Amino acid sequence: MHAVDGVSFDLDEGEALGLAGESGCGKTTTALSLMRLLPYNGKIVSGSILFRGRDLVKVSDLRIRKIRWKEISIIFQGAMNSLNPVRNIGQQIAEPIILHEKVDEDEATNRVGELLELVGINRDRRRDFPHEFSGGMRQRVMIAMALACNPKIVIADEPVTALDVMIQAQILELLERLRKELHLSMILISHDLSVMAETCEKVAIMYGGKMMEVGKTVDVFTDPKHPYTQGLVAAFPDIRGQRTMPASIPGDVPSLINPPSGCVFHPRCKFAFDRCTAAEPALAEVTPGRRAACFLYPGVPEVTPRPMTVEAR
Amino acid sequence: MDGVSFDVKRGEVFCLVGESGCGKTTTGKALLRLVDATEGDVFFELPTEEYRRYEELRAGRAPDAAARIDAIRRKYSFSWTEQLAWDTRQILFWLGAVAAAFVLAVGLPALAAAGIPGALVNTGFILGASLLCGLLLGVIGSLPPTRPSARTPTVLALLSILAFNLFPIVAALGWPATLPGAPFDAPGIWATVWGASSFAMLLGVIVAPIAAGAASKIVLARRRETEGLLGVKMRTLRRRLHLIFQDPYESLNPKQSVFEIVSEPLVVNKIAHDPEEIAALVARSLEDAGLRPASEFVFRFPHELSGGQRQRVSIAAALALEPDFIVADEPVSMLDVSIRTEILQLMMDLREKRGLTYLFITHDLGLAWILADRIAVMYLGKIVEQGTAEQVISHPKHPYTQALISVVPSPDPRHLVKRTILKGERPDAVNIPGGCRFHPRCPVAFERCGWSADEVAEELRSLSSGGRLLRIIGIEAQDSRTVTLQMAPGVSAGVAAATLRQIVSENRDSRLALKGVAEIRESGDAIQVTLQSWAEPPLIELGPGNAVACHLVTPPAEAVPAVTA
Amino acid sequence: MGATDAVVRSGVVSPFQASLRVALRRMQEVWARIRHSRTAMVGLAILVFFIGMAVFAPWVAPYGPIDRVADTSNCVPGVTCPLSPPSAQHPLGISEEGADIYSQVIWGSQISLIVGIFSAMVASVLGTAVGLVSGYMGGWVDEVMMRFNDVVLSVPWLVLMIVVAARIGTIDLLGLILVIGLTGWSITARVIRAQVLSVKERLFVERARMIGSSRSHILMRHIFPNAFPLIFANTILTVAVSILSEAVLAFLGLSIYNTVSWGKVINQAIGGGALVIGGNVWWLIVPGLCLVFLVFGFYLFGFALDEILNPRLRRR
Amino acid sequence: MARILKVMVRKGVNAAITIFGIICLNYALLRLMPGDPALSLTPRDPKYQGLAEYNRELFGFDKPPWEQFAIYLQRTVTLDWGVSYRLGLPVFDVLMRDLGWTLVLVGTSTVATIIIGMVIGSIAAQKRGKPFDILSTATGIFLYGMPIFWLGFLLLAVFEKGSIVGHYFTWWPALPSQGYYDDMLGPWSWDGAHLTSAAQHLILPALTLTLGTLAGISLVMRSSLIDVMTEDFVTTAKAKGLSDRQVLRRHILPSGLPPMVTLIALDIAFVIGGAYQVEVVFNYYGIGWETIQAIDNLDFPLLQFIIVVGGVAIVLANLVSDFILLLLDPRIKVT
Repeated sequence: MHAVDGVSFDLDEGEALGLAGESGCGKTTTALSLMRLLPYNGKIVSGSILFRGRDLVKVSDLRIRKIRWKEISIIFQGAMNSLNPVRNIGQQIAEPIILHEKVDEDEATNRVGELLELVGINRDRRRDFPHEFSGGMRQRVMIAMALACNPKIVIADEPVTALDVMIQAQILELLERLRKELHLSMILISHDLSVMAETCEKVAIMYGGKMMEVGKTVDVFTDPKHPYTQGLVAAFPDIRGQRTMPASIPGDVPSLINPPSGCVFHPRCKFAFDRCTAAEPALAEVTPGRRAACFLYPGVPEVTPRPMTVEAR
Repeated sequence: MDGVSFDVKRGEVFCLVGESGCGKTTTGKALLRLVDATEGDVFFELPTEEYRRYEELRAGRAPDAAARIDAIRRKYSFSWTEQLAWDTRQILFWLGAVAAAFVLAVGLPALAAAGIPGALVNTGFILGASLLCGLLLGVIGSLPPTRPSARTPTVLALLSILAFNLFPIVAALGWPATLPGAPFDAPGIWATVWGASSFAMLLGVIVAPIAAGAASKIVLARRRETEGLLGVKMRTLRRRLHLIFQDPYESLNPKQSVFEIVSEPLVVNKIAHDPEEIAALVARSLEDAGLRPASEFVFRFPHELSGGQRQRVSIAAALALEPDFIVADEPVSMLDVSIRTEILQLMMDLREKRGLTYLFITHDLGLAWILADRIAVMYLGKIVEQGTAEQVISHPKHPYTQALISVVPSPDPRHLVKRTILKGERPDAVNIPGGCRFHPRCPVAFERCGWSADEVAEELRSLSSGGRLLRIIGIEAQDSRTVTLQMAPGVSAGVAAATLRQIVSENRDSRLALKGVAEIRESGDAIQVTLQSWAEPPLIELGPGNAVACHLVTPPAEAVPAVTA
Repeated sequence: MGATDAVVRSGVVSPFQASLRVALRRMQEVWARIRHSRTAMVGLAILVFFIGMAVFAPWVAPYGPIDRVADTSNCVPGVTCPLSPPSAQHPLGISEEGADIYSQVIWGSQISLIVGIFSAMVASVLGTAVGLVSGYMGGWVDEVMMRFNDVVLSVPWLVLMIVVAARIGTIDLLGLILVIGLTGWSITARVIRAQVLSVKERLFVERARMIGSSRSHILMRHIFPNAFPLIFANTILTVAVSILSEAVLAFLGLSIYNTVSWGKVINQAIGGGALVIGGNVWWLIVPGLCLVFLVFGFYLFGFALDEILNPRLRRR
Repeated sequence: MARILKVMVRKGVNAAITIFGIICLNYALLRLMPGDPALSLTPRDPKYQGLAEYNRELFGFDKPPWEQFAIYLQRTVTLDWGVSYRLGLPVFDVLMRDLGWTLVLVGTSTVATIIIGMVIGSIAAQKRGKPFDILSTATGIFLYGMPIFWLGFLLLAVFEKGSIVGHYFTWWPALPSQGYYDDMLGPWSWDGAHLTSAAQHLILPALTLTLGTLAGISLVMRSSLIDVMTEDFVTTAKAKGLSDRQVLRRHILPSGLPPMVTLIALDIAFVIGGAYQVEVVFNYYGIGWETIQAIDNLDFPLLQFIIVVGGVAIVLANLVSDFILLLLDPRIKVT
């Protein structure tokens, strides 16, 4: 079973990329494979992840361990489960610092204090355990931890899901501020398109483990090319707009075990035609700076079995 | 949660909006009696004049108000259960009985054994006395003041058993000599008393709650017959009110087929008995919920359905009883965006088709905006603003509503709005701020919002640690309305008070808590800071159905009759 | 995806038919998973072998369980004359009392299985009832039941069983089943209670309450079905434990008069000098191996079933 | 801290209730069965006449049940447990003497079991699905299903002095298997010869008990660690760049071990059951061996308190484990 297939995007320094899609479309799998963290029953079959000219798929285990957190760190969804319940947060934040930078305890403690203050938590709380924090605070702890080694890239996997609207806004604002201040590159993964509209320069839309459309946020949202993106954009109610029921995409998200033939989206696509069931469209440039995988646009080639490539500069 | 009061009119969509933990779901569940409301009423189909009477009775001080309110509640309220009250006199009486029984159980047999020789005092006598006393103790230990279902009586009874039994053990150990003239030796008597009475006590603990429960049931049943709807109420209620849960994955029993899930409400409420009738109703509900053809879905299990289909099953189960009123607790928040609208559309269609009324509970203002006829915004268990969707979303009055609306992200990146991000997190429900409960996070809070001495002292301390109040060494909240500041030695209180006044007036706009300061005056070598008085803002009616609870909003002036000379 | 082709065409089906169909489909699914689990199949094969041995014992065993195949009338006490090593006619030799050990081992499977299965059923029914009620009722009922359960769990039953049996004098099959069953329910009760507590908190139970279901309806239709897989797997594991208990009791001298069980054969083997140099080692080893393999079979099947029916490890 | 204290008090009270329950149950099962307790609890041998009278007096066998119960309770609390028929010694002294040796046996094998079981379990969990895991799990289940007494006899057959194997191979090690230590050394004293001999005599029984109870620990350890391994914070730890061993040591073990404490305590009951069998097989004169002798001789004064002592031991083990758990786990969860 191929959870993710034909995913390809690139990320510039200091840029924020949004990876959007509905449940089960392979967002988290993509994020985990970027750091080679797939669980024991998953593996990267083929493809390349280029990070500063080095292919992360091919480097040794030791090497990738050095890169993890030092260069690329990750904020998981559900901070309660991502923090170890039996160790205090200070220990957990200090852990990567001590590991990667070989500093002593005092120095690490000091750094932990700075990091906690950076995300708006009193530094005296470093001896507290995760269950003593509220959901929003825990997510802040996660962010502090992610920044512990001054990474180049931060992957934020649904960082605000399951948080209240107001806390969501706080966390997103914090991430945005830190990204600007620390000049981070960020991959923001979310099912909520409206979250990306405000934070990301670039978005990639995924569906059924495939990439549907990639482009600048403003372009994608105002002039979506792929029918799926069109449907998705139309499905969000706008509180500042008209009181009309948003549109929906009929049908259900495809199963990954038994995906539809051809284009994964064709069973739900209102423009689908013969070619869509027979062949799978590849991600190709449809207008300058915009790539989409849809046969509606002339010149979109059929897919040849092709690996996942991710490039980060 | 308290002070929530709203009425939902037939055929409308009423939205309850707020952050998690603000009491939305609790409200919804209280409606359906899934949790017990501690106080207050949920009325169903209450005639308007009865409601008016109820309001009057609550406001007024009529001597028989309580009884008359109870009469209304008995008829229309279903959040209210009748309790058999035990008055203080009875409790005192029972407590006295406990003491008497204790003396009887322990003292009498022993005394008898020691003093009276002969045929009267035999094992049977002692055994009987102990059993009786023990039973009494057990019964008493488990009776009200606490209700028979509560846990306390068990603990009480066990404790009394323990206390009661320790004594004979100690006595038997420390006093092994045989009593003179008694037919038994001491350990024998103690053992008899001990064993028999603890057994009886256990029996009492078990018997008493059952008996009390049965008694209250009988009393209730009699009242039900004479006074109205109470008995049949819940059953009709179940038929007419239904809840759709948020999580379509967890709310369906994985071991039940769709048929069982949808037919269950019919079966348990004994609405349909005939298998064919049940099957027809199930098929109809499924088709109404958009699962067509029904025969394809009836034998599937939840795990064979997609999230959207599961939510449809949930809706079908609600429809099977043909309810009038549906409480929908975040029905789409667990669903993917692309299928969300379908479910919403279905719910709206059903409203047309079956004349349903919805109470829609959500944290998503965007959804409330497109669905609701009327919206109520809740904060920490209280409604802060209420009105039509237009009124609340397009012209919010309460600062909390304004902030909430401002942070709803827009799917259009060209619309960039100024967001008001509130500081901090919602306080604990156990620790609700005084005055307006929103004031600690409110960006526009002012003097009368309810600043407490602790908050002001905290703010002064942070000024002091920022080096602004150099000569002050101690800041103490005196009581709820005064803060006392201690001077460093050799500093004149007058000068310090003047500086403080200046600093406070300079920082009022950046540190809102300082707005709570009413007066600063020196008393001896300390400074007393007195605070503004405050009150909790009431829900002020601005227009029909539109109400806000905020001190900044003033009620519309009474139409002043034109005075003609 | 399950087989949706099994769906009926007409719209009207009685609830009884519906639940029957549903139960059948569930069983088919479970059987399919069992067939794909190697552990479960190995366990099942072992079980089938021993159950076959027990059922066909009258035909397979050359002699009866306590038949004397050698003459013991001329034996001098202390000089064990019928004792004989394995031979072609008696593959495992002859015991001190003149019985054919090979036949005894085959007959022994009957007692082990009967005692194991029936006492596990006693323990399971009792444990399930206690676990369900105490988990679902909560409050003081739970408190009292759990304290009692603690007592039962802590008493050294092995000793108590022997003492009780010694006081009664002899023990029959029913007595043995009851003694083992009545002492083995407490762990089951604990396990079921924990499961009930977690099922009770699930949303569908709340939904059922909201619909207006009675407590007994919720217990029987929602909580029991969801706890059943665990109960079933647990029963099978309890069978293994019960078989072991029977063997230990028999070894310590508590066994049913006039029959043989593996534990009893081992007991006789020790008394008959199986461990002495030149003694009949097979007398000790074969019944022991039978025990080990039977219990192994139950454990394998039980653990595999547990993993199939309670997919805790497969959730992610 | 107040909360921990509250939980501890609650657990303590529960343990007290349980012990009281055990004492009651013991009384009920032994005395309330049909037949005269005085007669059936006393051997009808004239040579025990004096002792029987003494014990009858002591426990008030001629009195009504309620009185007997009170007397029994009183004697239990004051540790005045009567006199053993078989040995003619006070029951309490006999039990204390035997308890020491049983504790040596159970203690040694429990420590060994916990250490070895945890190591095997954690290796198997880490190598989930690999040959080591499959092999150790299968062996574990196999050993788990083995009657301990039979295992003991097998080891006896292999290692005993003059054993069957030793009979054919002269180089084969022969381990002593009867008693606490070599009787030739005379009564116990704390010298090298005694200690060495005692250690040698301990090897086979402890080995049997360890093998018999090892699988319980290692299987539970394995599944408990696998449960932890699927938690998100383990992924976080890996994402931090920790090596597998560091992840195991710093994250998986700290959160996987607390639940083990409870399970190990529950296992104590099983170990004690095993100890009875082992002591009988190896003639290791501890409580288990004494029990069987007492049963053979209908030595009821001894038996009834063996049951109480065993039950109390299990309750105390559980209580201690609860306390350890409270101290280990920062999430104080009361269930």
